[in-house]
Amino acid sequence: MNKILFFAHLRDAADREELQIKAVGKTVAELKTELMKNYDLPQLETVMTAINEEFVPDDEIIHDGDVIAFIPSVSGG
Amino acid sequence: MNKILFFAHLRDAADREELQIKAVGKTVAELKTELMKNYDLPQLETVMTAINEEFVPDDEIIHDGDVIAFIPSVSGG
Amino acid sequence: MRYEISKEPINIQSVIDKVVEREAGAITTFIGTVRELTDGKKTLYLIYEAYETMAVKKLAQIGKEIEERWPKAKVAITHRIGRLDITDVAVVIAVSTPHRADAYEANRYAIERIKEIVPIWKKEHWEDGEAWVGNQLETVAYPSGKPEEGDLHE
Amino acid sequence: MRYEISKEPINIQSVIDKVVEREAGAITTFIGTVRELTDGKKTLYLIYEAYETMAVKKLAQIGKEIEERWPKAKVAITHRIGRLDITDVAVVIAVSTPHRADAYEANRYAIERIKEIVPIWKKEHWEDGEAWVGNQLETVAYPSGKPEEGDLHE
Repeated sequence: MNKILFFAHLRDAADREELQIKAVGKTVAELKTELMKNYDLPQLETVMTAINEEFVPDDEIIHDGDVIAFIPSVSGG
Repeated sequence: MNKILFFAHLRDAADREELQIKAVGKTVAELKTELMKNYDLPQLETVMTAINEEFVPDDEIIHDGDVIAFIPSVSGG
Repeated sequence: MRYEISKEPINIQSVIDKVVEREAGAITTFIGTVRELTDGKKTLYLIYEAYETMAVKKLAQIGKEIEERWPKAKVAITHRIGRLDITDVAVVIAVSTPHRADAYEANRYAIERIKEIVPIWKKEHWEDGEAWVGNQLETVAYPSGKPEEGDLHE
Repeated sequence: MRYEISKEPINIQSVIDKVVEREAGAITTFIGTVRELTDGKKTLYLIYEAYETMAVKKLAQIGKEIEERWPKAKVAITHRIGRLDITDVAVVIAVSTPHRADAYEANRYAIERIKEIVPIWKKEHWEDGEAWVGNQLETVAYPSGKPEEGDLHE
């Protein structure tokens, strides 16, 4: 299983902070497509993604237990 | 009369913080020459000078009551 | 703990204290405060949120990048989250270096990198509404999946 | 009193407090500290002295120059004099501006100008002697009788 984390306007759109789904073996890009199909989410294609708190490219393969976070444009500082 | 102020290594060389002399009508350059003749001072030609707390060029004329300060290379900060 | 996400007001002096060094002649700080007007619009307050554990890691990464680029630099960063009012301090970056030019450059580098890679978001609240700040249309593509160093914005 | 010469240790927060503005999004500070090693030589302590009344005027002049060049900038500077030990704070410069690039540039301008025009001198004390710092041979000529803006030194 995998934990998916949403932040900022993505969390507002998904109406939840996290989600447990089985994403093992999928790429990040495939996961994004699936989530957009099943949830009322804005475009995810260009949203940054972190796996286990490190940024990853869209072709990264998801492993069991990975925590996947979608990182909208940051605005700290 | 005029008050002359010395700072840092100039004060150490002159062995005094200030001096009262009559410099009215002289230029700063003339005053420097006179002081170097009468006191054991290092080269003053290129030392900056302030009259009444504003930097002045060497051809500035000294007026009665002016306070003349010699400003060695500053090293604040 | 030189890199922190804090729910409490930031004590600036305590961030500075973390970078004091016998070999340092210069310490710069950057203090980001909540500004009342942005593009002519009046902000009432902000809410900052963070992906906290990752944010601390990314702040530490920025510190490491600086210490590699500017040898002998020492860095501390605290970013506040939660509700912040006008003039409240959102972030404090302190950098010490032996010479002052480096302290300015390294500090500037830190704030630019924070705005690129640290997962912190702010929601502006105005009299007539609220919105998450940033490129919500996500029209900037990051082909490598992460922001590049060239992607600096004011 | 945004420009001060102080015989007491400088309270950094109180200097910062002087430049906080509702319109400011960025505050930079420069904190000059006493470094142990300069050119490989070990400093024990420093003595700073100032032509105090003129120094305050020149600090205020620098603030005015900044507020002309960087509109909406606000500046506060305190320089300490007397005996300072290693890591003691000699000078604190705080600059607030609406946008951060200006806060870095204006702050850097302030420290460079302090090193040019503010009548403050430091005497270094080592184990084997002491000396006033600076160009004591006075081999740099100032044809106009004052330092020019181009005379910037690290």
